[in-house]
Amino acid sequence: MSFVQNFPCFSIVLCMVAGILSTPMKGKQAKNLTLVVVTLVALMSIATLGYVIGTGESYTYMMGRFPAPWGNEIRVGILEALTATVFALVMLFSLLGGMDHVFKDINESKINLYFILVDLLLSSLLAIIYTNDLFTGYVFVEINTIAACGMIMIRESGRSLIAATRYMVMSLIGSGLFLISLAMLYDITGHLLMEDAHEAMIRLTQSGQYEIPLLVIISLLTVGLAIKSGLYPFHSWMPDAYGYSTISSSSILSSLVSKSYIILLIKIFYRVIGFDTIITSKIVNVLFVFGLIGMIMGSVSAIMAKDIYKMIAYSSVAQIGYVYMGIGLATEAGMAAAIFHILTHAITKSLLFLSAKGLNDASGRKRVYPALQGAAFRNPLAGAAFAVGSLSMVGIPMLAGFISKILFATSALGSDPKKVLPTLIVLSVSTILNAVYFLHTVVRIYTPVGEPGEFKGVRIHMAVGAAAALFCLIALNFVLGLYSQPITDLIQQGIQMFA
Amino acid sequence: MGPNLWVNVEEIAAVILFGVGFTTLLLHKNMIKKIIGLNIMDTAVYLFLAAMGYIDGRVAPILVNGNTDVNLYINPIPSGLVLTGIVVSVSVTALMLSLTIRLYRKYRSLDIDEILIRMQREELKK
Amino acid sequence: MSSVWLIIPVVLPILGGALLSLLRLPDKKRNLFLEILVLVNSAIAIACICNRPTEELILFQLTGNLDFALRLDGLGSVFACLVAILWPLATLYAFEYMRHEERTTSFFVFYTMTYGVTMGIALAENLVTMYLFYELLTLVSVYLVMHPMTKKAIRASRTYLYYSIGGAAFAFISLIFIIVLGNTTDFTYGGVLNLVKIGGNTQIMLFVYLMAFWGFGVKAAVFPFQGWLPKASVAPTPVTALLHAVAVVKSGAFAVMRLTYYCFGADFIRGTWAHFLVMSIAMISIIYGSTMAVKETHFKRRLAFSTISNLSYILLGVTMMSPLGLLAGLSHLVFHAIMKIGSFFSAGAVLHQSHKEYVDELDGIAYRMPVVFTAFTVCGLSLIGIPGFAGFISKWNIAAAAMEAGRDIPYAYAAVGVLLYSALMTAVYILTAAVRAWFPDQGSDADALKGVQDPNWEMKLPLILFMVTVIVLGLGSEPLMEILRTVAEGSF
Amino acid sequence: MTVAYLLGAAILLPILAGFLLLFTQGKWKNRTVKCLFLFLVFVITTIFSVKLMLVGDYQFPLWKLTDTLEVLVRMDHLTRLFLGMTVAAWTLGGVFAFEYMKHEQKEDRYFGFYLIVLGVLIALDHAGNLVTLYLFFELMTLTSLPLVLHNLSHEAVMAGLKYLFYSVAGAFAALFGIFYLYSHGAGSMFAEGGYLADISYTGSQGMTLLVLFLMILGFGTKAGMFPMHGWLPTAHPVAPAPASAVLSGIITKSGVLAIIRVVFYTAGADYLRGTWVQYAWMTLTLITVFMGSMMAYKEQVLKKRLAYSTVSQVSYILFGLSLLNVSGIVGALSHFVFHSVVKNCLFLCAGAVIYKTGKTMVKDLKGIGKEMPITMWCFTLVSVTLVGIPPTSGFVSKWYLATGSLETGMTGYAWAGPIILLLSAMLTAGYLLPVSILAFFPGHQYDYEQVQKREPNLLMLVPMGLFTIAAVVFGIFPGTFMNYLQKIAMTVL
Repeated sequence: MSFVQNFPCFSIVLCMVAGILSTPMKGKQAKNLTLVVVTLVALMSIATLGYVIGTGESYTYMMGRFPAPWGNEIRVGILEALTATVFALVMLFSLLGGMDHVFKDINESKINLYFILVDLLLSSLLAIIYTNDLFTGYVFVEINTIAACGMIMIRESGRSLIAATRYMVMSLIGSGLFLISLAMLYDITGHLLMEDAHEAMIRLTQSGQYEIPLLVIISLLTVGLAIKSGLYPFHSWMPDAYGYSTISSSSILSSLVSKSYIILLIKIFYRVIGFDTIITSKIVNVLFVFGLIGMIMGSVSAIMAKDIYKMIAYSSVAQIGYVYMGIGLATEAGMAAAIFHILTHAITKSLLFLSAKGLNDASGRKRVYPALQGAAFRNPLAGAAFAVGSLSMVGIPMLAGFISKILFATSALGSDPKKVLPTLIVLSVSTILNAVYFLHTVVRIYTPVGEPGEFKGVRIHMAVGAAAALFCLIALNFVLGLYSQPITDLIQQGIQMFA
Repeated sequence: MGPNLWVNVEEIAAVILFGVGFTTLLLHKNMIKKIIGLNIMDTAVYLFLAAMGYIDGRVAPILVNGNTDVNLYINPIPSGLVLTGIVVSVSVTALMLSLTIRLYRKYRSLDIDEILIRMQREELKK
Repeated sequence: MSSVWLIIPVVLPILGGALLSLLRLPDKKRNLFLEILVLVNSAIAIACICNRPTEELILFQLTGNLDFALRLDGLGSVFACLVAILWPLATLYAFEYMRHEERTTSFFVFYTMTYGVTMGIALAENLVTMYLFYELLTLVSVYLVMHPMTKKAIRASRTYLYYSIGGAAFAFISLIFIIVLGNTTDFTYGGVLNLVKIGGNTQIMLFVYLMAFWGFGVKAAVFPFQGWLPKASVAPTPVTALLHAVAVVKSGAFAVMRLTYYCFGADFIRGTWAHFLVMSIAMISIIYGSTMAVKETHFKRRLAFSTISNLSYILLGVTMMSPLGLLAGLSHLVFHAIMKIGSFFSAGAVLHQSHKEYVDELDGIAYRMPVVFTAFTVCGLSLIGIPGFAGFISKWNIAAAAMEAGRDIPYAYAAVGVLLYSALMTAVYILTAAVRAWFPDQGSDADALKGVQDPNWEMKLPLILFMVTVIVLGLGSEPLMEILRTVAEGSF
Repeated sequence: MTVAYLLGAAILLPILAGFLLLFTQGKWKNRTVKCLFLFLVFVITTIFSVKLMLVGDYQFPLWKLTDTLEVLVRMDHLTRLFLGMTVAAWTLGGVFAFEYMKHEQKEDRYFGFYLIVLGVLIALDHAGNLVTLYLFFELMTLTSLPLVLHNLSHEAVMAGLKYLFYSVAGAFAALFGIFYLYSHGAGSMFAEGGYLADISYTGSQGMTLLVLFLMILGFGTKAGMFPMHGWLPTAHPVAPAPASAVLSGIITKSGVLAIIRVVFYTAGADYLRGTWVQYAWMTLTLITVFMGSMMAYKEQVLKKRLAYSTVSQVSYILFGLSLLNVSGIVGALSHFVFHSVVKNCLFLCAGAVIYKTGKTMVKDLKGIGKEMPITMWCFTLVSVTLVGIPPTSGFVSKWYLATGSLETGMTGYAWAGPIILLLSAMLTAGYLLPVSILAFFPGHQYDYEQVQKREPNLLMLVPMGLFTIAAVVFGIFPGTFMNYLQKIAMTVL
């Protein structure tokens, strides 16, 4: 057994330990520790990814002393390692990008608490990605929820408290549904480990037993996770949660947390229930329809939104719609597109949130559009970053968003003929809507203020870390946009490893 | 159907309870009631799990007299799951309660609609 | 010539523009720098066209069969050559025009970048690359529209942005279909569709073609997506002239040509319902544009409406779905560029020298600005299609193509009728302006134009050159037509 | 290729001279020198033209517009006829203008465009195929526009625009036909007798007839044919008198030339004979003839009256053509020549009156014959010619027209034609002769004491006199000329 194989486990544990260690620390120390840990996790994930690509096959890693089918396992394949890598990197950049705001927004005595939550969140994200055990998945989903909720409410403003409450209630409903579906799944299969459950599932489907309970399970499971990831119409908590927490939290929440549930869902689809069963159950069609509606309605809400964060938050609703639409296409290519979009969205949305904050700083912390006029001149880097992020979201070639769009569209062509035109047309319409709100904002921030206004002479220089984070995210966007082939290949291989 | 219904009485109770809890959590305005709903929902799942793990005529999976015959004991895993679940639900409940307390301190209300109204009023004042 | 050279016309202006934004040169030096840059770039571009490298140049590999690649073929050469010739002149004109404006450096940065991007469209080897440059064109040119930074300009730029991006979004659908259902994504004369793969989905493909026609057509201002063009005429004249008469709108028309003849293939579309529909769209746009132009009294907006109708002339030629149609489209692409840039520059010169914006303020101005108005009159007559001027040749070609198509599809005869109707309207909106300028009513106020005179040589030189070209091409365009014919038959 | 150079010189000399004049507006200090220069240009152009007419028939491409379109020139009898008429009328009109334009502003511009139009017309007369015809037709419209709106009054500018838009619209209707014919293998060059009946022509008959009708209608706009006649009564009177003269006398005839080229040299008379096109065309011309004379009869402004008269008279010509037989063509061609001469003269006379007295209304002309006897004698003589009282030239042409009409044997039309011609002749008498009567017999209220001689000088009298003599001489000795026309008519059928 290679030493690298331990890394996933290490990284999960490392995060937890770091969380515990941070408890007595001061804010600054906790911050440094967290940054180191996140970096380490990123490095380890890269190493794992390299290892998995090298061997070309996935491996399971036994947690504790009991072997399957009783013990607990994690499983590492290309997709898991890739997701973990991107998540850790985005986490790192988000933290760096919003670091000064963390210290500004949060009561000094609670800063270490924030980093504890970050550590916990990362560990739970990694666990959700890697786990091979359904119930472990559930437990970490809850931990994830708690940590995320903490990250929202730690700012302790009225808005963030309410946002946290709403978020919590919706999440709990989701996880309740998820839990009951797991319980039922366990009931009919008798297993919690994914492989074993899958084998039992194959036997069940072949014998034709438990058809209705199976349908109920799939529905509950999907609905539960869809609620948690904020699929339209379960998105009501998103704008407030993203709009009123400290910027690192917004960035992390929107790019990672909601996506981790989707990853889990895809994993369960493939590894437990079996993709063919999912297709025959028609649940994908439901996802498809809601995905399409989400793509449009999210964008429409974003157009109506009056402040920039809410706009970005609503855009997330639309983007999650894209992902579910990809899943709903019910083809491997569609799934690959969805996963690619998860990555694209992770790097782009964090870029947007961070740069929006930069622009907001340059406009006297006002978040409404009129105040943002000319902000790009007062904070050039943030302006450029916002422009790149927007263009990527709109799907301008050379940027990551374009590749997702191409992948979605090409996979649509390979799917059910009835879905081809709706997908393509909604894709186009949604692109236009995206253009309407994103490019409107871009034009706005690049419009000079006519007469010397209140921000005359204001020029924001971003902190080194934040600037570096923005640079890296921009670079990642271009990398995904120009050299997407390796990544899409990896995703394809990863999906094949699932099966 | 009849006999099956009787055999699965616990599961049926669990599902009904789940529904009750779910509805309460989703629809009730009062924070405390929401939390109660949450707990009912979780408990329903535990009941479900425990009922599944129970096998008539067997004993709890605690070694008695060093007898390791598998057929003597009920399935231990659901019990383990229930325990884990309880821990999770306790922590979630705690978090919810703490949130409620903070909200109450700030807005002097437990009604979520009321809280929203007050918050908006407050923001307008600024 | 090695195909590596192809990258230069595309990248040099973009880099040059970027460099300019860093250098912050004083105006005079900047102008010199820019003019040299643009001239060198044009020279390289024309050298490339003369010694055509045959192989492609791959810039990036996107995914499996998708790459960003450049190649120079006949159609691209025509467009590239047109752009390469017009840009230095337009830049020269812009120096003088922009002298009294603010933020000139950033203006010229984007202006120059647009050159590179337009070249990119001309040189793109496949649909993906063209799509890339098409989107980039929107982005770099949107600043130029909003440059005056007035509320109106910003609103116009936003409209322009939405329309263009929206159009591209629909064109994107065709891109996908070509990728999936084509033999290759590279432009190939006669189309790349794989009929086996399409199977029974011909109707869907036609629908997709229609969407793409509209999508790319947005830039060419086809009905009902023409709204942005008149609004965008708030931009400084060099922009309106060059972009909205040459670069941007012609890119749209060029893209439609690529789409029709090099992706879907004219044979695939000929005679189908989609064919009828696109023809009708072009006709409606022509009628709409020329009628609105008559109604409009704002000088530049009138020309913008005229552009709408003239662009659809090109598209009308293209929609004849025959080599003759492509020839017609191409010749009007070239000629319209020259005459419209000439007339816009005249309008700009009027605006610049006298601040007159409306047609009814032009009484007698021709005697104050004889050079400008001679140029305007010549270009205008050419627009009408008076024989002896370039416009007649291209209209002749369009009509000939329509007549040829009319043998199988009698509907195409209507195109000729539309053409003539529009020519009449063109006569009305051009000549009312020209007659006013040359032959003012006796009662008109002569003092209103006191002190107005011809602009300096930087503005006059391009105008004179355009005027001469219009006449020369109108009287003898045999060599040009021979080249265009070979291009249109796909054998260049 | 000396003919080509000669032709080029004949076309370019007036055009270049015109441009020279335009560019040196207001810089000619000595008016006499300018007039001499102009006269020289007229004379040299005339000499060139006459030399060209004597070279004999020729036909060659001048240059190529595109790889498929070429500019073709052609000299045949028709060209000679039109060319000769054009040059003569232009020179005389020019000489008249030397004096007349003294009281107008910006005469340099007038003469500049006057010369340019001359060059264009020479080229138009030479047109050897449809594209060339169309090319110079459009150029003629544009370059003659400044003549119409010369005095820049609001009325004149509006009239100019009306002229322009009618002409352009008509030309475009014709262009449609040209497009059609070209794309179906016709249109390469004119040929006597037409060639649409040839096998190489691929157009369908129904469509071809339609486009031919459109072409007749379109080119007929220039000739003031109903329903596209509206511009003519507006545009001709507002121009300076010498311009009105050539507009009415020559430029309207270029529409006739174009129609002849289309009908007899492209389509062929046989192709049209008996089709609906012939009937429709004939009907239109008859309507125009009648309506034009009615309007003229009602009109009180002298120049407008003359303009309406033009509407009616030019349609005589078109009517003759529409008969599609020898007599009709002979009648048409002779009427073309006679009407040109007469109408030029009439407008010049009217111009002379305006120049000397400023009177424009018919009722103001009382007794003018006592003040300007020579002018009014000219006026009267040519009026009589136009009415068609034997033995004047007008009679000859109308005789042929009537014979031609009867020869066709078309039910109804064969008789309707002569009747309407007769009616119109009576109306013509009704609107022209009262002017003379009023001028010479002012009635007893007229105060003979007040009479002062206001005869214009020779520059005006000579052109008028020459036109009058021509009109009378043609009428008295039509023989050779008519034979010549007969020859032309035989070849084109």
